[in-house]
Amino acid sequence: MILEAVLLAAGEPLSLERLLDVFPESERPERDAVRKALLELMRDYTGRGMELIEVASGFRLQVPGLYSPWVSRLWEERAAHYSRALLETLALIAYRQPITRGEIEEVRGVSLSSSIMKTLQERDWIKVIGHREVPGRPALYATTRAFLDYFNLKSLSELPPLAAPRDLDAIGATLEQRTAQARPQTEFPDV
Amino acid sequence: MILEAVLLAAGEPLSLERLLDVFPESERPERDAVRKALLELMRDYTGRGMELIEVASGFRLQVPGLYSPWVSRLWEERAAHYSRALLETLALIAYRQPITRGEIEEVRGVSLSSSIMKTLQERDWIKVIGHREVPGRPALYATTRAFLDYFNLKSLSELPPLAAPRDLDAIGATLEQRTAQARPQTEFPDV
Amino acid sequence: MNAVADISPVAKVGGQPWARIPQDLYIPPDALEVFLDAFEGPLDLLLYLIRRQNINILDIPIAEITRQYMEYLTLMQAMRLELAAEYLLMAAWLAEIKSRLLLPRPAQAEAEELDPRAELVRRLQEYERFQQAALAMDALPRLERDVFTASAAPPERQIQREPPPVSLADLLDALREVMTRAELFGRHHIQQEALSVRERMSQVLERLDALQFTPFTALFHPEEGRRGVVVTFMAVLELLREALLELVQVEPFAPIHLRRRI
Repeated sequence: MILEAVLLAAGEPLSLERLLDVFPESERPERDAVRKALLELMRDYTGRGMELIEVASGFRLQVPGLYSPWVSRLWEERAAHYSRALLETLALIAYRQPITRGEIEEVRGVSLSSSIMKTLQERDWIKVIGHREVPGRPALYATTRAFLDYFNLKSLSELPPLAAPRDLDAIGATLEQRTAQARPQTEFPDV
Repeated sequence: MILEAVLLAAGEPLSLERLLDVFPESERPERDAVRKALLELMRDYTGRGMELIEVASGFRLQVPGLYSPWVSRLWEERAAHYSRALLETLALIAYRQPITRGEIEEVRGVSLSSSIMKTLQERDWIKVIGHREVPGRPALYATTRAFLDYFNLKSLSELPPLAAPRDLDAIGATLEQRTAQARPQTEFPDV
Repeated sequence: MNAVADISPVAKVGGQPWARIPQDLYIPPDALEVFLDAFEGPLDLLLYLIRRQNINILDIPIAEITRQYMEYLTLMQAMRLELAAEYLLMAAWLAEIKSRLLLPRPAQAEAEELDPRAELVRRLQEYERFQQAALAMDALPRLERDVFTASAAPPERQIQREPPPVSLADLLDALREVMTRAELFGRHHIQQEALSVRERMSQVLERLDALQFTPFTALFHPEEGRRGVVVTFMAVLELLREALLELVQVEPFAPIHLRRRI
């Protein structure tokens, strides 16, 4: 119950360390005991108006998605809808980190507006983690813990899998093959 | 459960009207039904990490005062380090007491911020024991019993002797050694 | 790979989602701008054109796609939309691929040279992967949209500030520093003094009252022994020297009284 109270009062994910720290040293339970109690809480909440989940920065009590139709009606404002440009940029940073702005532009085929990078940084979803040692020393971007928390993820490995890439040679070979097959009918098949 | 979810997500008191509003008109329950459900929730929470109470602006979930000792520790400021200026000031007061602020400033060669003296007084390590009879009647500071207790000293004479700065290095080394030997189990002896 | 699948509406016109553009390319003029705005650049536009025809990227009909692409560009220009340089660059690239495919290739070059479409296909596929990833990410349960942090009002907060720990070594360290500095600048000469005397000075001062006199003898504690008495005596002398004490003796051999100087 102490854990429940503390998690509710915190209103943010709490790491196991922070949960342990709420106990005075003399009464501090074992890590494993706390972990076990959390697992029990997780089970207890089945079918309730809240659930306990583990995200990147720790344990969080949250209202399950099941209730979002009602909860959303609480606020006039609809949850922020993010543009495709922003989501694509975020996806590139998430899957390809660390990545430079130039590399994002290269894949998307368009220049990247500064406002997107600014929004992502303001939301604390991405951060500069270094610079690539090439002329101009472009900043290298990576996602943050807050990004994982926001998307209900424990780690990057929980991101939906990315479709398998095909390398240029394979593409070339397939193209040749298809063109060869297509040739008997038309002289310039697609061209 | 919807009520619970909505109250948890809101994080603020919700009036009966707002609670009713989360239901689409076609499915909106009766006021009395909602009121009854809230009363049931109140009962359900007995002994839990949260309680449902009615305040002026509606119904609010809150963490019972019972848990305040643990919850408060969440926001406890992590022990930072005292500034060099503060430690120097404390050292001067310990070794040169009774001493005025002006005298501390003279030795340190810089003016002394009031916050340092305030911090030291709040910590109950120093106190004003009189005033020097010179114009302005500056306060004379001395260390307290609590200061001695904190540093495990029976009296000031147990402080390492004040010697030429060169010798202080040697004393420091010995002291560190001794402290390390005395408390092999703790990593950061606080004496 | 079936690229068509479920594509999200590319634009909304009058509240109606436009999943695809009418085949004859007729678009209400006021909607065109909205529609074109929906493209995230030339790759996106190309992918749209490919999907619209239900073609596999690998079967990309360069001539036809190039023609359609140019039509859009013309439309955009007719609308006086400012065309991003990337669109024109892509147009040039498409034209180049087309011409290379039309040219007969020498037999020996064929082995080394990749299909001219390969790089375009690679880029289209690469972009498509991340388009899909963005969609998948958008579908993840998201805080503030799908799930909400559960919170309850915290109880009355007792703000506790744990003061930082200090070690004696820290203190000595600080002293060493300040002394070294003082010596360096010759500001102040710190003379050596028995600490016990300074401590006793504090104790004596505390003990004394500013209004009432305290008997001199009351300051001495025989149980402290000879050494203690000497320390107290030295402390009193030092306090007198620093003019912190007032010493009164009414007549010779009468009891000595002390009081703090006001």
